[in-house]
Amino acid sequence: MDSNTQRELYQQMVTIRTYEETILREYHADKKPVFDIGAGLIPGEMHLAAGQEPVAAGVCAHAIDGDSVTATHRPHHFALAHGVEINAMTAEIFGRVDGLGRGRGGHMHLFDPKAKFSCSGIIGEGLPVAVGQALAMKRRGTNNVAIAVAGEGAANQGAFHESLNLAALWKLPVIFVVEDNDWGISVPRSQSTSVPSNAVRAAAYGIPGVRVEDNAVESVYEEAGKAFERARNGGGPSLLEVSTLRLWGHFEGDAQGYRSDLEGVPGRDPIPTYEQTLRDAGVIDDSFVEQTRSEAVKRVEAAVEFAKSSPEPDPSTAGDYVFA
Amino acid sequence: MDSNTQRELYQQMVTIRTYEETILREYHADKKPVFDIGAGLIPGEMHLAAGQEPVAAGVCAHAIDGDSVTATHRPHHFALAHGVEINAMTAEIFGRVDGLGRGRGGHMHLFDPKAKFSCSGIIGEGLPVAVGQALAMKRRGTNNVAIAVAGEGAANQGAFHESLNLAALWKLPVIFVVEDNDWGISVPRSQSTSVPSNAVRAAAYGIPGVRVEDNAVESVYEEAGKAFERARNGGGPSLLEVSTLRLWGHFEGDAQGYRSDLEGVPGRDPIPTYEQTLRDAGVIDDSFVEQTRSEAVKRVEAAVEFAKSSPEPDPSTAGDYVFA
Amino acid sequence: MTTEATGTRRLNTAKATVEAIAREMERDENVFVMGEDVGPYGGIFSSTTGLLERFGPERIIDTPISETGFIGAAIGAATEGMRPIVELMFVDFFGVCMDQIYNHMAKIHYESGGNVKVPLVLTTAVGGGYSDGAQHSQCLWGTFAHLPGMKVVVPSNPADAAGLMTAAIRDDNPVVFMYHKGIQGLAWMKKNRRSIGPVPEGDHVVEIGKAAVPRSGKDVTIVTLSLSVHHALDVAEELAGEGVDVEVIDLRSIVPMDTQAIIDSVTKTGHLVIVDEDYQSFGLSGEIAARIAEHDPTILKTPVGRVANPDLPIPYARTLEYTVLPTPERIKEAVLKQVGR
Amino acid sequence: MTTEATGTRRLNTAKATVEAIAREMERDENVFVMGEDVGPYGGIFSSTTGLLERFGPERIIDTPISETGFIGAAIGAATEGMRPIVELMFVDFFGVCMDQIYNHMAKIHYESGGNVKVPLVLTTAVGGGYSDGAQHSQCLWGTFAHLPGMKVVVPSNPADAAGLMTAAIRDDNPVVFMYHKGIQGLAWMKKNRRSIGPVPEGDHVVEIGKAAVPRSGKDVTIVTLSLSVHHALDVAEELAGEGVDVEVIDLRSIVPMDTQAIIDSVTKTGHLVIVDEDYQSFGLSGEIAARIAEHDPTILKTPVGRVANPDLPIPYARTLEYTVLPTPERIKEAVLKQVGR
Ligand SMILES: Cc1ncc(C[n+]2csc(CCOP(=O)(O)OP(=O)(O)O)c2C)c(N)n1
Ligand SMILES: Cc1ncc(C[n+]2csc(CCOP(=O)(O)OP(=O)(O)O)c2C)c(N)n1
Ligand SMILES: [Mg+2]
Ligand SMILES: [Mg+2]
Repeated sequence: MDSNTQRELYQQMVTIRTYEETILREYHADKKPVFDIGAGLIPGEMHLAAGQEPVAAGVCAHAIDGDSVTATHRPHHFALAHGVEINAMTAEIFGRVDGLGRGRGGHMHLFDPKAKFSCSGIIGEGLPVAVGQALAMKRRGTNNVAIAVAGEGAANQGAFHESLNLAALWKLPVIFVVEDNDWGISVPRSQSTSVPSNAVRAAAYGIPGVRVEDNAVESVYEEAGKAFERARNGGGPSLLEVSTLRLWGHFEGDAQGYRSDLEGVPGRDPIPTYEQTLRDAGVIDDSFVEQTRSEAVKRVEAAVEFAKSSPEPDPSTAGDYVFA
Repeated sequence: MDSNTQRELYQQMVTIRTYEETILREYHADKKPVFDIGAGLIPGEMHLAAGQEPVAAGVCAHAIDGDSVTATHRPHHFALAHGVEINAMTAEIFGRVDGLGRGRGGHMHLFDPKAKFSCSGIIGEGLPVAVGQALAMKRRGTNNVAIAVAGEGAANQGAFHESLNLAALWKLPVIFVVEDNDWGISVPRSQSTSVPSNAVRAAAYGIPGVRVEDNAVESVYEEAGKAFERARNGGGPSLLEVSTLRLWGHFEGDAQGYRSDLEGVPGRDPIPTYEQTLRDAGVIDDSFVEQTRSEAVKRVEAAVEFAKSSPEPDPSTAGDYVFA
Repeated sequence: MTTEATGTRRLNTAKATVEAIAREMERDENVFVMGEDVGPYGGIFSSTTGLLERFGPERIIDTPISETGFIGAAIGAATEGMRPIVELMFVDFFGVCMDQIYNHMAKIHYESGGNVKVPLVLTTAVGGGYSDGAQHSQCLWGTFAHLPGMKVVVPSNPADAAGLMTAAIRDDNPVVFMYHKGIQGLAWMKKNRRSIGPVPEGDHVVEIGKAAVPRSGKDVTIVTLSLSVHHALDVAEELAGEGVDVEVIDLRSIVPMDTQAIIDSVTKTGHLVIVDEDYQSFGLSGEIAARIAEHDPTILKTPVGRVANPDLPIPYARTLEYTVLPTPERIKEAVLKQVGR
Repeated sequence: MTTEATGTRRLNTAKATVEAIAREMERDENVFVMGEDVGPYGGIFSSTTGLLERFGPERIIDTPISETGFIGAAIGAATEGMRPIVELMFVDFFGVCMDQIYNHMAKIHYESGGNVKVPLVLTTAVGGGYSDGAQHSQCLWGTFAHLPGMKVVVPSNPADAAGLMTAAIRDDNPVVFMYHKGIQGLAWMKKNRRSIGPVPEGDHVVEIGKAAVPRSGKDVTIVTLSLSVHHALDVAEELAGEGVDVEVIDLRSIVPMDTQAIIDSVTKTGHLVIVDEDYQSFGLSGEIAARIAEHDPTILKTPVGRVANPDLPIPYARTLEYTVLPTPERIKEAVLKQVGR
């Protein structure tokens, strides 16, 4: 892999991590000493994607203009990797008028039509929407691709089955990405999924299925690349599962008492590992790392500033945008 | 296979066919000269199973007391093969007070708790119910089995996926039977299903999957036998697809203008074929065939008589049985 | 606004609807049709007859039995600028795909702060009366109308079906188009005589949200929709001979609902009977009564009459089913009760 | 009938409900619990805390995210004589599994002519107020109540939650048990002060279908349920100081609904305000108004007041969400309007 791409993948992951750490800080800032989910500048549920950066970075690195991403309740990493406008995204998370949804959506409902990004809080139900986007792309003769993201828990929803069958049947340019972080809230994969790898489920639709075992951004990049090439060339959908890591709780406030593997989690963080690899290979050095981090911080803090300075929506406008 | 079993399988198929032919006659009897779906002694939709007898006969031959069947909108063959009381079943189809559901259910909603038979008019949605029955059977330490029937069209519903995953995960005694008659109303399998055999879909759940290609009752019997043995011995669920034949329209009144294979259909009728095989093997002869047919006719006509002589439900009782 | 073209022909509701779809498909290549048996079969209730032959399998797409999958796909295509017409064969099947309908189709526009549009028509067949049992005979418009973000139209005759379909396709919002099997004019089902009627030639749009008053009267108001409009009109004709002058309001659209038309009529007559083939409680009939009670309960000279399904699953046997349906007999009785007979 | 045991302790709603479940699980080995995160997590809203430790994984079953699959499985187990309690984590997710709920759970008994019973409790969390957005904040009880064949209970306090849960488990019918997150008494969510309250010791059953009157008054009737009961009581206390005597009816159960209690109260006060956190149109508030209009509209001295979600998806931003919620401010305004202030 060329070192430019490596550096970009690294930068993307650092940006995402910086974003999630910053949202973490802002989310909890005014929920002390007693945690109240509805209080503070960022209220509501908060699902952060720290540890899952390799998936978003590795997949979205292949996206071109006009490709779409349909993400889940845990959407920030894919949003950033897919080029969603960071200020408007952050303002939406803060519930402000300059947000992507003018404060109506919130963190699970980010819609950026320019970047072609959307997400949904209902498990598995983003996938059919991606199939339809791909249908439109194909009908219009573009070589665009729809990226559909799901957790490993979502792979047991009916919508998963229906979407893969439809995309395979109609040979649509969809890449189904399963983020296997081992957990669906508190339920481990072994208690939800009858097979050890969702890649085998691709056989049920006659499409290629691959599982990346190491949560390494370069492995994801490589396997995703094949899927993109296939999709752009009329070869139809692919299923790509990545064994990844939920570094933090399911949502903020989750004490993770149920989690048996908790002790080993920090040591599995994919970013230090990748950083070390690139350092060892001489692709990056101290100053690059420093600059990457400080640029990320600058960008993210600016977005937070933007969000905080945007007004809260006027209550009298609550009824706007129900109908077009 | 011992000849007693062969004769029983044959008898079962003849009974079913006789039943379907008789319902066909009664259904259309008073819908002439102009077909009106809501008119006559048997109103409403009517999905008959002629041609699919090998599936019901071959599977249910293994059932013991306490095994359950959850069937589809096309339920008569499985109902009869599973020992549903024929008089009450027929009275239900005629909408009479002595029917299984006191006239409330109709042909798609036959419930016989004694025989442990139920069905549903919603595609794929009978499967989860069968999973729950198996859960109860297992919990209670019986060696009973739940038989869950679906058409090949139903195998593309989300409920199919969720049910197979649950049954596999919990190692439940369920046999999933897919009746592949090539059609979901007017949509051919090739336009609904991304793989040529649903048996391959078993791999998505780590369970055994088999496809019987010849619509032959003995092949079904044999493959079903393995699945029953596995289920009774704690081996968990199996998926059994049978390539079968929709001898008539999807429902009565269906002109089948869409059906490309129509000409070849009568020649593929599985009953004459099996009859010939058994004659050739000396297992049955003219008199056995004659007797089988006349007994079937007697039994079915008696059921129709019973149904016709049962009163129509009193309108003032419409509100009964909403709540227990 | 409601445009009325000049010439008319007599068509049945199915043909009138298909004609409207075809006209819009000619106008706009983004319009396409997707659903079960919409291709060679032409729709189980003739809702797409002939379209495949005219527009080909790229635009008239038969789907697997995967309602969540293909309705979701229609939503995705709509967000990409297509204008899908997607069919849920019977409304009774909504439970396998309702999440796409009410959490996605109906909410994306709002959640996106108006930045994403979902121009989509969800067509679905409703209604009973031919012994199709508890899972194939429901109306359920109350269920759809309760959930915000989608328009809900329910035509009662060929001209309105065509005009509302045209309006629905051109609307930038999701519109649920519910057609009663009993007014399609199918050869194989008992037909209401008004399932064939005059349909304007050319561009014909019925504004979504405007009720019609197919019969004016001064004594009692019947508010109703879909097939029941015809029962109401039959009863009104009959009662005219008995000296009771009935006004019939055909809602045509329930989201938005023409509340003013109802209030105006009841203010005039002082008597309200609501006829609704859906379940009685927590639905349309309740909402109509509530809008009067909210406006001014004193315009009611007698208690409101409701003729609806009495909150039970629809039974199969004909004797039972016709007890729960809003039959002309039940409607007549309710109207007579209003005038003290 | 409602039995009142003697001793009481103060518990929050979650603990009171769990205690009732545990007591029934001790009594009847057919009772078991199934759902997402009901095991080690103890329910996202503490609806099953401690049950796994007590009853083990055979009876407290964590499921995959397959609501159609496991709710259907609960139905199948119920038809086999088990008595499952099955949890749909948020009511907002009903769309992925509604077919099992309303076409199967609710109809099997009727379709079987009474020969098959489905004794099942479907528990589900409802309500907003903490910025969980359009897909995680709904109440939707109107949607469930519209569809016949299932009872629907909606407790507002710990004692009723325990008593209704016990009644639901013992009921031979499917019962939907809807608990508001805001009354569970969760440590991590803004609590209503009445989310902790006295709960009778021992066998405590609240009859399904009987409303409570937590506050009598002669001037204005508020009919409400769930969390809004507490807002209504707060407003009533405040208005007592201003000379308006408010009666509060806590429905507790909406199928069946205690229509008589509503009529009796409104007959006395002449003024009705309905407070409903669900969407306004085509739901509970409409049904209540209709039952008055059907009984005798002249008992209303002023038009009915409705304080409900104004038919829009629930917005995320706090300023917007608290505009659509039935807040004490909105309730107070509606009550004052009834008495001409
Ligand atoms: C249909 C549906 N069921 C349940 C939930 C509640 N829920 C939210 S996230 C989640 C776990 C999802 O697990 P997974 O798909 O593995 O994604 P992850 O959270 O691990 O990223 C659940 C059960 C939901 N949002 N939608
Ligand atoms: C959820 C749902 N969608 C659609 C239908 C309408 N429908 C009834 S039978 C049928 C075809 C079923 O095909 P298959 O499963 O192959 O069974 P077959 O009729 O061939 O026995 C369809 C689409 C339904 N009953 N339920
Ligand atoms: Mg996960
Ligand atoms: Mg078939």
